[in-house]
Amino acid sequence: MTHDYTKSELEAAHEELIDNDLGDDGLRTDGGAVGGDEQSPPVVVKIGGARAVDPEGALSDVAHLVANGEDVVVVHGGSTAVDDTLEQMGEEPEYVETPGGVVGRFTDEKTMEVFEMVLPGKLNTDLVAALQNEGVNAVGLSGADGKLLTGPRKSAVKVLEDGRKKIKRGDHSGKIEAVNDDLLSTLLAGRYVPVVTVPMLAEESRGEGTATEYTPVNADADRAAAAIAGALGGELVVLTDVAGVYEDPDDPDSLVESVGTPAELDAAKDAAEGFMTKKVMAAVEALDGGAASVTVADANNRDPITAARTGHG
Amino acid sequence: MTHDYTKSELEAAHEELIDNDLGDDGLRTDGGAVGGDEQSPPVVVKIGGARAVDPEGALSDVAHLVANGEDVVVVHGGSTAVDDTLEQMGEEPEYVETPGGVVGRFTDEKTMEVFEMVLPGKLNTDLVAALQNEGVNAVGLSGADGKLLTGPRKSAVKVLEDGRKKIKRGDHSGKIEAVNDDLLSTLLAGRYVPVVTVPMLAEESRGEGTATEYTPVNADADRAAAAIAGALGGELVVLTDVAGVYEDPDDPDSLVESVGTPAELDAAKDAAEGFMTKKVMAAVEALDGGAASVTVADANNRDPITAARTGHG
Amino acid sequence: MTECVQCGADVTLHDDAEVGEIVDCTTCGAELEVVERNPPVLDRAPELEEDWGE
Amino acid sequence: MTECVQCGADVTLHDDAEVGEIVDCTTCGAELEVVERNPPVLDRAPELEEDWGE
Ligand SMILES: [Zn+2]
Ligand SMILES: [Zn+2]
Repeated sequence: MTHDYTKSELEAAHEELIDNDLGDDGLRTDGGAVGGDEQSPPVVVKIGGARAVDPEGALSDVAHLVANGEDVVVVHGGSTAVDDTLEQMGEEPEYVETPGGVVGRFTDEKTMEVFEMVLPGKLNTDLVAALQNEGVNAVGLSGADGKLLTGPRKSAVKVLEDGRKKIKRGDHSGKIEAVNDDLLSTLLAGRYVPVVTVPMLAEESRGEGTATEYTPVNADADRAAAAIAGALGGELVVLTDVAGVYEDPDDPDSLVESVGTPAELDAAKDAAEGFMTKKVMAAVEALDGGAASVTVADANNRDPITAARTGHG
Repeated sequence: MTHDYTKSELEAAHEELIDNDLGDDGLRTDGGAVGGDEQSPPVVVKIGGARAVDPEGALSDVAHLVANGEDVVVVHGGSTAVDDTLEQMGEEPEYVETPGGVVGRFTDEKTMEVFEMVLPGKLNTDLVAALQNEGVNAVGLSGADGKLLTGPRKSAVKVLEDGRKKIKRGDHSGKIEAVNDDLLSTLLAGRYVPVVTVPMLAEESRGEGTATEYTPVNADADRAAAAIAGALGGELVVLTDVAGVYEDPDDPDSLVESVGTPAELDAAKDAAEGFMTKKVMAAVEALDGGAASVTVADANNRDPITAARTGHG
Repeated sequence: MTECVQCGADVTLHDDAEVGEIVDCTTCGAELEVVERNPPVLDRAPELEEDWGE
Repeated sequence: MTECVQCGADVTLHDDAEVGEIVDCTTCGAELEVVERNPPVLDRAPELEEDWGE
């Protein structure tokens, strides 16, 4: 399920996103028909992290889909909530930059504990309850349950620190390479709606002739949604928290309303690129892996999922 | 599923426990044959909270049961871990005493957040991973998932404070009255091992003509195990952390090796009664609700579950 | 000074009675809850089981 | 002063090189990791994808 993205592939997809004016349309890419049975493919909905429990439009839209007899799987992240909780516990979230300029979280052991507390713990439980309140028979899962999401551990990362390239070891992170679609199908067949989050279960071998050991580690939730859509041959709908393009994705006031100078244009493109690159990568992975289609849409729309699927995003 | 315990019922059960020298035998009570099908009833194993992830004997014993083709459901608590995390976050765990002298946790809103972080979050995820490492295809669930454990909210409690009886409101607590056994059967039929913990989903009505609202709240994990065993007609095996009787259940050095004076005897009986009363109540509830049998046994035994079931506890 | 909601008998609240406190009616034995202090308002105390969570 | 593990050419470590730091061999371009400083020991730096978690 790996895919090497050339820079031109990413730039081409990125241009399409910007041209499509994300606020109104979604990026819609059809991967062609999957499977041949009469049932429509499941809908895999990726909800943003920070607002995982609040996106009321999205939650009632999930209820509509389910009421219409569709199979739905919800996937959520929650990076911001992890940072908040780390700070409440007197810990500093740790972020590092790759030599390529990509900024990401370094997940040490303490951070991994908090990660488990926040994602499968608080956010997933509250999201399941919120969906139950919408009449959706939600069942929460993490990648550990039934070995739902597995792959190799990635404990070393290449970082740029004080201008020097270094190897930083001890990252509790991994790459999703397999999905236990049987668990999802079992629950869907039982009329349940799986609500999935990370961590994943990383496989590490302790040496020749020893058994594989499984460890819960951090993995990207967008990639998890892509992997699940691929495994189920589903329609992936990615709801983004951003109504447009933010200069700083964590600052709602930095929404770039219009672009005047070339410098502003570059800054907007960089921000969009950093933010959307991961989503574009996830979209490509999903299609590569077998997803029926991928749509990226605005979480703030009324009925955002339905709108995205019918092209009225 | 409610049962009124008379003081003499509790005392009789308590005496039996003490006489049986819990360290060697288990309290074994057979409720009679349940069901009439050829399959043996599922085994519901309740693991103590603080050591939920560490009871290696118990985990490999679960693996033995599963390898022998038995259906197993694991249930766990984790009160001590909740206290530890509250303290890490600069919060004081709150305990109150009823007029009857029973001490219990008062779960305010902040405590409930931490509860969700610790039980379905950290402990459940780590226990699922530990079981996966024993070759057990564990799937973690809380009472919220698929509305697995539901019942009324109990937001008011009667407490003794400075010698006065008072009503304290705002408790995020509830009483388990129903179990979604379909979810458990669905997973068991798919060859998965459900690993269940609290919270439960409390049902509250907001008034005439309004829909029920579901809220995750604290519930006792022993009672959860009892309810599940009742609903499945299973054999309940409760593994306790205590090898004998502790004067102070949280102090491993206070193990009462022998009893010399009448005062020591009273203290030991009080400790045993306080600690075991909840377990005895849970045991009676389980049988009342339809469990095939209840065994309470020492978690420190090698193969504690197998030993308990064959009477070699 | 106020009335028991159950039997109507007089119930005296001591000076340091707190809101939420439970007083027993000395006439009929009913458990009453102090809803307000000044003026004193009593109500039937809820029947509560001694159930605890984790 | 030490050797590149890939091509054998001399590689000079600057004074403030840290353990875990990556240096590029100026002769063959291989990425080498500083395993130890005194005496300097280099190894092939691992090939790593830029994958991040949540
Ligand atoms: Zn009265
Ligand atoms: Zn070289």
